[in-house]
Amino acid sequence: MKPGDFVEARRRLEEKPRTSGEKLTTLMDAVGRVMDGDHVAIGGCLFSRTPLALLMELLRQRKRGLTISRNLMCYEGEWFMAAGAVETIVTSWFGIGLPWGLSKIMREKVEGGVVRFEEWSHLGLGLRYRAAAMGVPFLPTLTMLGSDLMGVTQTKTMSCPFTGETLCLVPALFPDVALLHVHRADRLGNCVIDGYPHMDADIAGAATTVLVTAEKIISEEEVRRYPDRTVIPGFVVDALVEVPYGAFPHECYGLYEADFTHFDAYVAEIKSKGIRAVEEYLDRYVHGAPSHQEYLALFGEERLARQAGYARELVGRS
Amino acid sequence: MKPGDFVEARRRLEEKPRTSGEKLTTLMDAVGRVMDGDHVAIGGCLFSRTPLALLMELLRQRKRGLTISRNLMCYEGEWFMAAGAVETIVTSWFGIGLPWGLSKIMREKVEGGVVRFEEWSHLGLGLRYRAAAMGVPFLPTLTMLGSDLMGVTQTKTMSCPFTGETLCLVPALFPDVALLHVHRADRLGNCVIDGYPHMDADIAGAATTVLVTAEKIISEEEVRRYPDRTVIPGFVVDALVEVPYGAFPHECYGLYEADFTHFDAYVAEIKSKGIRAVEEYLDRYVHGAPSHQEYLALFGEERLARQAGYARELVGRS
Amino acid sequence: MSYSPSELLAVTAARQLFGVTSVFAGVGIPLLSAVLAQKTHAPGLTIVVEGGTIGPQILPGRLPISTNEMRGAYRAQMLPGITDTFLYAQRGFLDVGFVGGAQIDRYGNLNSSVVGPFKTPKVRLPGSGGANDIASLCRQIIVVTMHERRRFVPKVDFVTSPGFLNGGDSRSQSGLLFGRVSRIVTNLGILGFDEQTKVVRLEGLNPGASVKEVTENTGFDLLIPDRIPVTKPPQEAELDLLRSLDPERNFL
Amino acid sequence: MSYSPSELLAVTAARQLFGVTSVFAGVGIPLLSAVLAQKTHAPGLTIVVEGGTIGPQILPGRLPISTNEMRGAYRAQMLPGITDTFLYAQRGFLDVGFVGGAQIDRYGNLNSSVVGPFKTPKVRLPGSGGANDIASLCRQIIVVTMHERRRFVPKVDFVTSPGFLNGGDSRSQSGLLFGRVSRIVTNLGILGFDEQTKVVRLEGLNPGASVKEVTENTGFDLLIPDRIPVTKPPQEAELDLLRSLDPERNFL
Repeated sequence: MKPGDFVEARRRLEEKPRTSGEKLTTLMDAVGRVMDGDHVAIGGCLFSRTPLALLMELLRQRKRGLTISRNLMCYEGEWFMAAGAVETIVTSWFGIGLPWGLSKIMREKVEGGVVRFEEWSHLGLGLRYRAAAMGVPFLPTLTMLGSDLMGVTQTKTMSCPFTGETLCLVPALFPDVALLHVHRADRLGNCVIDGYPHMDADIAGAATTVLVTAEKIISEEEVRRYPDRTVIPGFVVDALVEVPYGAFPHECYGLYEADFTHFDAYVAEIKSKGIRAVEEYLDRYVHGAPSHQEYLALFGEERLARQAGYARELVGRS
Repeated sequence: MKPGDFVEARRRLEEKPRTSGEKLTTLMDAVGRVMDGDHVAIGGCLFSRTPLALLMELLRQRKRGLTISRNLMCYEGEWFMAAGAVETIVTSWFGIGLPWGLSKIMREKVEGGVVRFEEWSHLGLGLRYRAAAMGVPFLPTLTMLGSDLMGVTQTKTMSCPFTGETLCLVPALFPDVALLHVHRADRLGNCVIDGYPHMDADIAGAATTVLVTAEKIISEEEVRRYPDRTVIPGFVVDALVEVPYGAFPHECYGLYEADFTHFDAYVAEIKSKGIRAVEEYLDRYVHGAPSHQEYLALFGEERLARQAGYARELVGRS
Repeated sequence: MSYSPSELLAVTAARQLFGVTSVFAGVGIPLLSAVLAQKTHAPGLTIVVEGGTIGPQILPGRLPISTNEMRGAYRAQMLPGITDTFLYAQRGFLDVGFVGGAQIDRYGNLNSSVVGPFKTPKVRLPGSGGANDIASLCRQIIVVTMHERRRFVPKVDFVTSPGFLNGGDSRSQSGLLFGRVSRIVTNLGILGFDEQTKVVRLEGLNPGASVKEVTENTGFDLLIPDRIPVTKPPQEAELDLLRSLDPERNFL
Repeated sequence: MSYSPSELLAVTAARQLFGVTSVFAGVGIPLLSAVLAQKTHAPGLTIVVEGGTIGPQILPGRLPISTNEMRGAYRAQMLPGITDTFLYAQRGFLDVGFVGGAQIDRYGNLNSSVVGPFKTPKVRLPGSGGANDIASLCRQIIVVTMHERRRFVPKVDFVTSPGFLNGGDSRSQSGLLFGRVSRIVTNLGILGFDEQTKVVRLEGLNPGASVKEVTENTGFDLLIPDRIPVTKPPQEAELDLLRSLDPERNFL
């Protein structure tokens, strides 16, 4: 969709069959709604609450020509590059973290001109999702002004009609699909997130189709008992799947910490084998494990329990 | 401040002595920061979480020439009119509710040209506070377009630089002072609200000076145990006072329901005596009760307990 | 069986919500109608109240008086901020908006601001509240009002909430690209609008009401088609439910 | 007593936070410095991390690797969304922003996007993340970086995060009305900027460092005043604290 095209975005929302009813389904059915060439926005942030179960199903279904956006893109971006599934990455930062250095795969694909890297500032991208969730074509900001990011993005500058000052306008970003992983949801799609909410609520409001995995499906009764904990209303959600450890080995606040040793091994393989390491990784963890339970089995109970223990320590629930 | 003047607004914030320390003080000291002629924004909504203890202290200190803004203005607006303390009311709606009819006092003052009534749509005013809290001069919206509200407010229309569509721009509203009542806060000013948050967080971020009353002061430890419940950070708050039943006879979600019988009596008096009824009300409840404890004593323990019971029923905590 | 004009209004309004998934409803008759619909033919209906409550269930006998109180948030599914609640409508998530007003004109524009000039009003009314926003942003706007000549005026003194403005395509010309007033539901019948001119047209008569009664209670010339269907009278079950919600008849 | 260049850098950076109430800090040395300051001369310091955590207290030995993880949110006071966290900076609530970059030029501009042309980069770097936002929105920006000739270039290949842009008043001319780069803290010393031209100027030397060493490690001509104060060497207490935070020396 054209950046900022709030008219077309609302039309698509209105044309969509809507229901305030049941949203529960399977990963396969949920992800089946993604089309080749779609813009897929990914919730969470870097290695926090990444909707890995949904992303892996997206790879299993071998979608092509995707644009994927995320405020901080972790190695899931490398997966889609290695699978030849992505044409454009929209993000403010790409990598895993300082200890793991630059992304070898990303450098190869972007420097080689195979994949487009569209860079925004962190807030700039956040405001794009927010503008979309608000149903407006743009939001004004001071961020990015004067920097070279202005020249490589679809931002515009304007003279403020109230003050005459120069403003940066970031166009609303309306993804075709949003993939989110949350802590809890009821079968109607009312979602609860513990800890930092990242940009998930804005991404959900911005997208035409919203696919959610939840660590746990809770009763409608529990949602109604604590309505001030709901951050995404059911009428925004199209499909919902219960997937415990749905972000593992990334973290889910309060439930399990990211498994850094897994990141070490993943990066070490790439250092020695390059992109073939990623292909082998996908063969083993994605295509070799058709269900999320089979995927988790590759890590083993013990590892999951250990990471859950770390999480409890860090949120003082131990 | 000129509508939308985000530059001046940020300057005032930067010039203000700031601290990340102790915010606890007395009602008298807190409200002493309000100057004659200030724009005072009121938190809560209609008869929910109205910062009555702060508002009554404002009347005791006999401030003059005020502009007061609130998304839905309840009878506190009548108080400031009767006291001759307010020149302009900025709101989307003024009254108590259907059963009590039109505000006789407001009609008298506004129809008589004594007080200016600046009307916005509910969302329009909400976006003005939000723009200010975001530190931008305006926000774009579709609301109010085509209506006569456009002609009586400082909105502007623009042609969208991305889509060419007509947009309404509402200018940021930067109050001099914000008055808020919340459920809990620690001594550093980190605030927690249960139930509907109304517009309090935006109003806090929009104002130069933020005065808060809390039903209960909680430990810093409790704030740190549930950081995802904090809705206003300490660095936004200037003064904090612990005032149980600080919104009574208005409601505080989960703690006490609004006392409609009190509204009945208040309005009945006005029906028979007109504005003198409000003056007598202020003499008794505001000037006649120098402290909030003395004020609450006029209602009596029993009534407070009854309203608290109703609240527990309604939030299913009984 | 007998029923009051407001009961008739509430039942007729409730029936407009068949197949609707979400309704943005003000307190009073609109909310009563929404709850009635939810308990009868629209079980999946999500009620949204502007004070920032999504999916509440009303406790019989404890009807909210305002849009933002615990009665209106009873067993709600979400309590977003007020601004965010309206933004869901601006984004296009909310199907139907129920609104009313002190005056309504031949193009469905509503006035709840002033009688007389805005700066020197004869009567200063409470104001828009969320009425303007609901009428501007929801997909479909349904006006729910008692049918009185003083309300149905040729031209409202002040357009608080936009209907079709000056008729024709003037609404979309103003920038309101979405939403339209589909119906005006009154105690006398159901009104719609001419597709081209957007002038009010009588489209249904409530049992017992006559065209004459409608025209006498309408302060402007409305379009009267040759055949006008008569609406089904309120059923006992509907009235029983309605009365159980408001036993003290605060709104009925 | 002995210390590593990065320890020296962390201690020097921490001392910049005297009297500061809030600091927007990235992970690594900047966060370590902020925690050190908090535990010594700036007890009231509120640390803000861009992943959306306000007021965290770092658990020694459990330093966060990213800006958004439980280690970085340990005992935090608030966890707003990421966008809202940056908006607090845009509104003017956040005093100091700690930033770094792969390249920095004579006007304090930072590059963390590309080496070479943007569309056909020689090296595609991770990108801005929140660096651009912190450098654009905080009241005062302090650059924390190792002092290496390859980093200190005459002109950055790409301005990811604005310093003084082309010098003079070009920063405010661009619309960045607030915030300024006040200092560049390195392992060799402290750099400031000429009031008029906004060109980098040497303002302090760390113990053991010489003007020669600074100029040799700076890829452009920086201003060298006649008298250059020497900073106080890291104290044992500071180093002990620092090392207790990062016992495995992941960042030190």
